[in-house]
Amino acid sequence: MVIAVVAGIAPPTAAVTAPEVDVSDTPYDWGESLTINWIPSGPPDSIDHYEIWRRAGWAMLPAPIGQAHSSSFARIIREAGWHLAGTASATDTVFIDSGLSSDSSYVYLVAAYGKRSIRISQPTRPARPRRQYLDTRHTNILLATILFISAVVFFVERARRGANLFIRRIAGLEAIEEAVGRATEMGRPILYVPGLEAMDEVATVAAIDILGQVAKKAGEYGTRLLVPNRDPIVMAVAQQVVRESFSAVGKPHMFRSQDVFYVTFSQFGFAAAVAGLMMRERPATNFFMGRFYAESLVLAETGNATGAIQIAGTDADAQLPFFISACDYTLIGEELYAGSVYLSRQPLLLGALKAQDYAKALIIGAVFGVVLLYLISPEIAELVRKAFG
Amino acid sequence: MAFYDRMMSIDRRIIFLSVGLAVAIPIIVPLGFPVQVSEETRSFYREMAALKPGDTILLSFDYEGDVMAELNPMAVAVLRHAFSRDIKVVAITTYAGGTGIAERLLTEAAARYGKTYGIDYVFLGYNPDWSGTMLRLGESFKATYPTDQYGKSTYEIPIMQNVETYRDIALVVSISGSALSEYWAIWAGGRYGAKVISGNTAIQAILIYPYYKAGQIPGFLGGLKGAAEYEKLIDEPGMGIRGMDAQSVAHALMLAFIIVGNVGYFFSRRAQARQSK
Amino acid sequence: MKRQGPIILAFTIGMLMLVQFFTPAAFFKQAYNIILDWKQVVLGFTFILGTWSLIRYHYTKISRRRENWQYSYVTLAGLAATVTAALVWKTATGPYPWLFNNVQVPMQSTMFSLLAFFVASASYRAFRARTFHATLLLIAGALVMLGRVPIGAYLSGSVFGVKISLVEISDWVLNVPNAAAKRGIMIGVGLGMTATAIKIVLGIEQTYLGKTD
Amino acid sequence: MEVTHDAGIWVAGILTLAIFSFLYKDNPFYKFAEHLLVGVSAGYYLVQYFFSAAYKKLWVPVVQQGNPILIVGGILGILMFTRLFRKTEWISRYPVAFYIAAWAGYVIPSYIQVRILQQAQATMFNPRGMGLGEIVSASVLMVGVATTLIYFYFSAEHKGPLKTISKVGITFLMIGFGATFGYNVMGRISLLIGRFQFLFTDWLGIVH
Repeated sequence: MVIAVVAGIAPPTAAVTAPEVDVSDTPYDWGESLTINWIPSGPPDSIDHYEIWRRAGWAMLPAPIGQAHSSSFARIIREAGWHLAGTASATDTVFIDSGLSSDSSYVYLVAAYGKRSIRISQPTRPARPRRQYLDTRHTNILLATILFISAVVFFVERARRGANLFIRRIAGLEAIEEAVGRATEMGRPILYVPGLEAMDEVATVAAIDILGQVAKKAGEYGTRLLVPNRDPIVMAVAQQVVRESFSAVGKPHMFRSQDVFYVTFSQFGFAAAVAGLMMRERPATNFFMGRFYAESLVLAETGNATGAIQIAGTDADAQLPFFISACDYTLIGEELYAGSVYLSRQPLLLGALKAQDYAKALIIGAVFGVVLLYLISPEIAELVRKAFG
Repeated sequence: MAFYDRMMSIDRRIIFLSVGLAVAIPIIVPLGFPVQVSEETRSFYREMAALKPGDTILLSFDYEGDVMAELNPMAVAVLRHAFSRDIKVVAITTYAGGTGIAERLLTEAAARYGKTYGIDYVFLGYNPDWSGTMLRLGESFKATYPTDQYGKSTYEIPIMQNVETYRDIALVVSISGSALSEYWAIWAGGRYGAKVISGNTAIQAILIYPYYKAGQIPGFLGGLKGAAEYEKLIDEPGMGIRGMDAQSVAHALMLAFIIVGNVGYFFSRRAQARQSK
Repeated sequence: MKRQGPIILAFTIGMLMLVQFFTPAAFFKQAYNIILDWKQVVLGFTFILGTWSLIRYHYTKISRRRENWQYSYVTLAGLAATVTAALVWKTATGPYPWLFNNVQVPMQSTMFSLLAFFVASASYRAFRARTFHATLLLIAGALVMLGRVPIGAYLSGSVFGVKISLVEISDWVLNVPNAAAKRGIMIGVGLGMTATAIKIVLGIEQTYLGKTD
Repeated sequence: MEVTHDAGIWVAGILTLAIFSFLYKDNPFYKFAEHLLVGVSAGYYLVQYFFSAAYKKLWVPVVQQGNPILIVGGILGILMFTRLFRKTEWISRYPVAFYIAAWAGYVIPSYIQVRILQQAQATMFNPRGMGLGEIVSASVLMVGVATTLIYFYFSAEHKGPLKTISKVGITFLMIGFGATFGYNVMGRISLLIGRFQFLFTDWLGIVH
């Protein structure tokens, strides 16, 4: 369907034809973009690039377009009220034109710049961007999110009504009682580092949860608790939690805000200060809970040199090998998130853990299922696999 | 104290001293070991080599001074590779401490290839909220960075004229000592379809493997070794290759300590077994 | 009001940020950008609180003459110097960048480089064939260490006529079993984080509000 | 061997040695360097975060660009100061709840997509059209992921079949940790290389 050959360039030899263009509403926007796709008008090496032109309202091609030179093509088409929406490379076949308004319609044409000629497509039918309330690309994530949230709510409700939810023994968490006891016997303080991440990082929330339980133990045993912080908000929350824990075990006077303090936001300034603290205050028990980075081994190895009992817990899998080599107990990844549930034995929190376990079973089943399905019917298997993307 | 007990409990300070010497000596007297290029470095090189002159890359300095030693060689190599092939560079930094480093490396590389600021490369500087920046670059570069590092409005900088969103960026290169390369893959790649490759410290590179296997990061450089391999591929020997010699000696020393520890352990177990009989 | 208020706020803000992921509606996109900016401002302000805690920590140490109190003067002096430098000479030139480039960065990099020593002492102690698992740690660690280093490239032989280089084995260990363990941990952590995030948004998780029973 | 005359590099060199001295034992040089680092870096981040947040994200948009909505951020920030007094401390729970919930809300769908769905998808493989070696590796990877996940299974004691499966899981974990440790030894040493290059080249001029 060759519409117009722009004269002035050597007659066409390559098999470059005018692109066939179609326009449709982008299925996942707020009515401000249209998707233009076209069938390539020749082998990629014969095409330099494409230009996508847009015009508000309805229009036919301006008559003199046939005789225009390639340089004058742009001038003529602009005079006819068209605007350059964008360019695309030789291998592209889709272009999303955004920044449009949903109460007017638009017409498009695509110019294929060949090595020696321009091929211009027929203008498309007018199209209006429409508003979608749901981003259809994320439907699978939406289903997974709804499924997981309802599982958490379901198991939490069941736990609230007293269902006895079992949780397996986690060595690192069992050892907390013994570790705090040791510090009390030796009359040395306990050091608790709630990780280096900000308060909005979920690993830090888990670390603060465990801090609450450890602070209660320290309060019961009457042992001093040192909590250096790298993030100011974490410091503020940690002070609140430690003060509440001490008063929960009837020891409000034990709280000293100087013991839960801000050091510096610098990763290695913080590591230097805590390493110095370990050498000078000689805590008998060190806790490293939350998200850690490369400084983890500076803390763990210095602590190891002081002979303290060390219990670490992190979801930073890059740091787990260092904690495992230098600490007595290490909570691996998800075990950090089970910490507060395990120690507080709160039924509500046990419910959420149940949901995680069922999700694991589901994922393992899905992975094995899809691989087996490939043997039976690859098409369906591919469909299921795509749904996970 | 039996010989095997001494082998099992070498004082930590002796280990520290020998590691220090094992690294210091080869730096002063280079030894020159061969470099074997790994698969992920070759894919990183392939992605960079696939760029055409005039393409624009987004180079993000996602690190600060403390990992400079391992990451500077990579940033230098990427800049040399890009400028030598007339590829334009839009540079940003997601660490406050990274601005000084980025400026120094950009000016050094630009001087070496006669590149002019504003036309061949631009430095947009530091934005505190890295995740917010990554996401809003998908909407508009100029809104996220109204001015460049030197206060000039990005609307007037030539190179920024046709850089509006990730669609105008041929490749995002994240040089990072933290999880930022992953977040580039999640936010810029996952949400806006940008192609992301990364240069990472050895510790961080181990985390990039799942993304590399899943194709979310089609190529990456791992630690000083990755830098040395990339330097070899683009034929620009630098700090990467020189450091590898020191690394080889230090590695051998560490393996020696591990072997000594295990041999001592073996003999002490055998001695205990003999006593208990 | 003291407890329910923050829970309701957490629920509304949390659901808003969750829903905006699924809908392209302009309102949610603007709300999303504004919330990100608000977060930065809140963090910025809390640095005043943090610095106040730092000052009080060192001031009490000096006033109570606790052990090593003399060094607290150094911290307070360093803090005062940097802040005054920024206020008086601004951050582009003068003492502020000088302190950053010649005091802060060198010490941070040196602190980081201590890891080279600690990795040696930790591997000497941990890589010992005491238990089955410790032996696995030892074999995998030594194998990858050798594979990543030029000496490793020399160590390759042929087994049953198949030429195997240490680098290939090391890469396989990194790309298969290691990637499997990493992915297992990542999925587990993903579940743990998402469940904790849901508990925060739904108000089941309240410890961070200072409620610990 | 021409030693540098730049005062800054001298200061950096001496402080570098002071930090290295910690390897021998805690000593006055290290105590001085550590406390100086804490003070200077705390000041640096106060300037970077407070001024950049208060100026760029509050003063400029609100006063210069007339965008009052960001005042709310300022109010939330100021509410944090209620922490300083016992009576008004409960008010600071609002900005804290806002700060934590905002990211928690965003994390839920993003992590489900990237850390759960996509990683599960990457583990699914199509055995048809794969070489024997590839099938073995892909199966080992799949079994590794499954057994590692089962190792973290909380709802049942690790007894009977669950015990053996999670034993396989911990084997994968240990191989993974060993590999990570071995891989990082290299990275850590390169940091030391960087410091020695600074001492020998920039400061003492022994090496060029």
